[in-house]
Amino acid sequence: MSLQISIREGIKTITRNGSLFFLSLLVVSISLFLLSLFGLVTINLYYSLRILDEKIEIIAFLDEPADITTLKSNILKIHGVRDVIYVSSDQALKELQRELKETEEVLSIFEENPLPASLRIKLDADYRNAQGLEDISGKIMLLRGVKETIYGGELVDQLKKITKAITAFDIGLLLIIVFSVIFVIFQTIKLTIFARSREIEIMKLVGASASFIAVPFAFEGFVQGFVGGLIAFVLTIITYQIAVVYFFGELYFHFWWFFFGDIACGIIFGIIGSGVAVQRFLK
Amino acid sequence: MSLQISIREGIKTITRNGSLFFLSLLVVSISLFLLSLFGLVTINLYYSLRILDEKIEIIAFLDEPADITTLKSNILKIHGVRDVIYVSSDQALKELQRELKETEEVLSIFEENPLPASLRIKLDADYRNAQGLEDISGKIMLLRGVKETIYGGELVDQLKKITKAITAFDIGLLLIIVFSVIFVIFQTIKLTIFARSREIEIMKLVGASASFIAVPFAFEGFVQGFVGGLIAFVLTIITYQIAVVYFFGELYFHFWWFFFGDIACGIIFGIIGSGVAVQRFLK
Amino acid sequence: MISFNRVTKIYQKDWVGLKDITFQIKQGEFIFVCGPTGAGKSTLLKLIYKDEDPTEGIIKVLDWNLGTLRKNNIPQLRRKIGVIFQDFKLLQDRTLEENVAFALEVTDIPPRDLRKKLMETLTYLRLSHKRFSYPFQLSGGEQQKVAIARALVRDPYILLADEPTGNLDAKSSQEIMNTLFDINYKGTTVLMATHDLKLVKKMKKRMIYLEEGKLTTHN
Amino acid sequence: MISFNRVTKIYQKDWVGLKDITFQIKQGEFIFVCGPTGAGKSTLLKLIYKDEDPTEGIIKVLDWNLGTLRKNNIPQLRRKIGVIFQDFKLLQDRTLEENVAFALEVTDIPPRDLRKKLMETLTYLRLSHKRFSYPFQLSGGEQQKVAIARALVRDPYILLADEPTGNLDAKSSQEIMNTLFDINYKGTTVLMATHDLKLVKKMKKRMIYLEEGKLTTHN
Ligand SMILES: Nc1ncnc2c1ncn2[C@@H]1O[C@H](COP(=O)(O)OP(=O)(O)OP(=O)(O)O)[C@@H](O)[C@H]1O
Ligand SMILES: Nc1ncnc2c1ncn2[C@@H]1O[C@H](COP(=O)(O)OP(=O)(O)OP(=O)(O)O)[C@@H](O)[C@H]1O
Ligand SMILES: [Mg+2]
Ligand SMILES: [Mg+2]
Repeated sequence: MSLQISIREGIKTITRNGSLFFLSLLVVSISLFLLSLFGLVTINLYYSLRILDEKIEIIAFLDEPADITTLKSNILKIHGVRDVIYVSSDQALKELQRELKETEEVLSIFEENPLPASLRIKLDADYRNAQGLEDISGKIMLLRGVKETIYGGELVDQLKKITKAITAFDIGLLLIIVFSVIFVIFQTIKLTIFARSREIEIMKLVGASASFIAVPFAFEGFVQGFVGGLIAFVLTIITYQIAVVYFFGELYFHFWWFFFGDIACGIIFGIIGSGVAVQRFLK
Repeated sequence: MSLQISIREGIKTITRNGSLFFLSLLVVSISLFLLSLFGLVTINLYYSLRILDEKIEIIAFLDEPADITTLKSNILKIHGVRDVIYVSSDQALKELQRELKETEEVLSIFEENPLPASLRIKLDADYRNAQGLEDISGKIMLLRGVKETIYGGELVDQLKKITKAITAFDIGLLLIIVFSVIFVIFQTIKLTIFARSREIEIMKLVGASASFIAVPFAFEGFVQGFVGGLIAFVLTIITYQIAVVYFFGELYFHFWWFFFGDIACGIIFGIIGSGVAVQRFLK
Repeated sequence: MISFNRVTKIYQKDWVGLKDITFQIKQGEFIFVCGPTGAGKSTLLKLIYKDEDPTEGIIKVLDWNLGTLRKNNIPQLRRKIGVIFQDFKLLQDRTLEENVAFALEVTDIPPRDLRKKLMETLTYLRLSHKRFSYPFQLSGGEQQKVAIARALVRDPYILLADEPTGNLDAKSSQEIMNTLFDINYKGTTVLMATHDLKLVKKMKKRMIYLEEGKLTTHN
Repeated sequence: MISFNRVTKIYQKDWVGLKDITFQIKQGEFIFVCGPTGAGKSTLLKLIYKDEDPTEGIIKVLDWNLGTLRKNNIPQLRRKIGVIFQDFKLLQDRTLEENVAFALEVTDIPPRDLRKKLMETLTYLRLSHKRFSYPFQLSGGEQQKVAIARALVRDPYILLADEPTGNLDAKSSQEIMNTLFDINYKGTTVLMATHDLKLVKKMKKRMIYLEEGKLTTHN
């Protein structure tokens, strides 16, 4: 059978059963939208947690006259240290001012800058836990020019635990939603093909081969998935915009990933769904 | 038409189109499950945030010899104060010990209990914000016997903002899921009835009244909703148990609310869904 | 009982189903509706049970003017009419017995009478041995007999038989014809659409002859 | 070309469809399959295009032994056979033209030949004026003609006609019969199931007579 005929047949299959196609198209769209939306939530959760994780650091306050260059390079030699940033006492004050903007006057009461200079020590991911912090902090304390170090300690492990639980739960939910969505899409497509089982029966009797019957349905599944994915994507963007404007101010969103993700999922589910469903009637 | 016939016809409608019924039953179950699951998430989010909100308090450290009874009653007179709890210096130490369990030895280095006695002041919901805290704290500071007060301040407003955003976003998501679920259930039921439109046509020609045709379908919708709700409930419980055991240790869950909620939603969606769908063919 | 007054039925795309048809039928009559393929026989019957509405003209059936009959009352009209559809229109997911019983269930007949009447009809048409078979398990002729049974079981006021013997052998056809005459003798008005002119001539009954939607002979 | 060797078909619940049937049909023959309602005529035809499988016995059609024919090859068998189904089996969501064209599309005929063959057949059976109508917009006889057109359009090796004139008037019936003889004359083997014994006697062709699934006359 030529591709031309299959596509023509596929298009006819859609237009002939317009309302059937439309019904299941909407279900596919909404299902994919839910999936995509939950993907958005998961990604943002993941990013927030990662940012939180990266904020774990050791701050080392310095003695007044300190050889910063040597200190920095010594600290960088410690296993597990990723980066060291010098914050002068002036910078520290400015940062504080920026954070407290509204209460600026409070600071003007100080005659002299009371903040000491400090080093911010970023760690490798493996060391961002209570043990790692303690070890590295201990090593830093031994260096000359370091007055004091502060770090989260126990709290960090607590945070890690919570993070892990939330991530696991989110992935659990995501899995449930993925399965539900695939399931709903498959069942819906099955229903639309079920409604045409009599037609399929007749086609077989007239001598149509399995592929001649299946290809137009697969094409229908393809279009359904494609358009459904597109609709899901548009709905996701709208939701994203609303969420950004009204609630979060900023959210992680990758236009093309979501675009191709939605459409790819739609197409894959659509083709497999109708392929599997039509198979049942071709036996 | 007698109720007996309707029910018998309804049961036959189900058994006759077993696979059709089964397909859409599964879709209904999964959809309701998603809804119910998201309800669970929302309720727990709500409870967590409420607990967080209730933790907002003012702590007033007391001078060594203080007339606690007078102080308490005076504070209680302040507008917006809900409750005042006295924490003696011993209690404070014990609490700290409980919280830091593992690092108990740390405390043993103190020769004397360094913690002062304090009053914990719980506020009415309306005052649990930066302004309220500041006002009330100011009033408390004026009382004799109070050495110092501490409270969240700016941080509380920050927290409030985040809480509001999360709540709003969650409700937004919930709304989307509710609509999606209702939509999917309706469309699926429509599809199953669509597959039987020819039968409905014949029934009309043989002289069946609209209700004679519709009632069995409504009954089918009822059973579908009931069983679907039950399945959704069971799935929710399973998920809840897994979440409790593996992730959270504790979650808010009201057995009967969810039980009746799932089944009620199922029945309502089922009956309305099939009612609306069959109506289309009765015109 | 049934009257057509200048009835015209135009289908989509200006296709003429019936054109300017006028006739009356009295209670208890037996009438053949004849004509070649596509003449409008089925259309005429469909107008009587209000499956189609006329484009023009007035149709009266029993005490109803079909033009003003409210939608809610259509089932009442149809319950008084038994129809043997040309394409049988059996419910595919019901057994033979359930198909026939369905015609009774839509009326408010008490269950006991229902079973009695049902058994009577099935036995009479010799369908009892197949009563638990589904339509797809029946031969063409057997399906046609089920369609006949469903129309007869209600003792209708009017019986519309659209080509009721097309799939039956000579012997069965004769039996069915006898049944129709029998039920007509008991008072039911019968309209039978057929293209078997030989049969019609033999029977010497009143005939409505259609050709391309127009009434040409009417005696 | 077609041979049945001790073929028995038992349906569910021990219902005998066909019992111990043996016969041969040579290429180019014209054969009537007769018998009363429920005798097994349609069953016999269904066995030939492998819609049903025999419970016992061996069926050979063209060069295939149907018992060992692989599932994948069934479409090939069916493309060589034209079937006029007793219940028409038209695709309800396709127009008359599309229904007939479908039978050609499943073969690998080039598009141009397809249109030519299609037009020829529709014109020959006088269906062209209705070619954009859907089955539900056609009269019973017209639908039957579409079923006939679909079977003929492919110039099949074997034509199975199950009651092909049940819904047609005398004139159309005669035309169809002539068409069947015509196509048979051109080399197609034709099996026609009918209960119209008069017709069969007139035609003086070979006949297979079934009664309750058993072959009783076979000349
Ligand atoms: N729903 C419809 N839409 C358009 N045309 C229709 C419709 N129903 C019937 N027709 C056309 O009206 C004409 C009369 O149809 P009708 O079914 O009444 O014929 P008939 O006399 O019953 O023929 P037959 O003997 O073949 O059953 C036919 O040409 C048919 O194609
Ligand atoms: N799928 C089936 N399941 C069970 N019984 C069946 C099935 N198909 C046919 N039968 C039975 O087998 C017998 C023969 O059926 P068949 O359709 O071959 O009869 P026929 O000779 O074509 O009759 P007709 O002239 O009425 O079309 C009938 O009694 C029928 O009820
Ligand atoms: Mg007709
Ligand atoms: Mg048959």
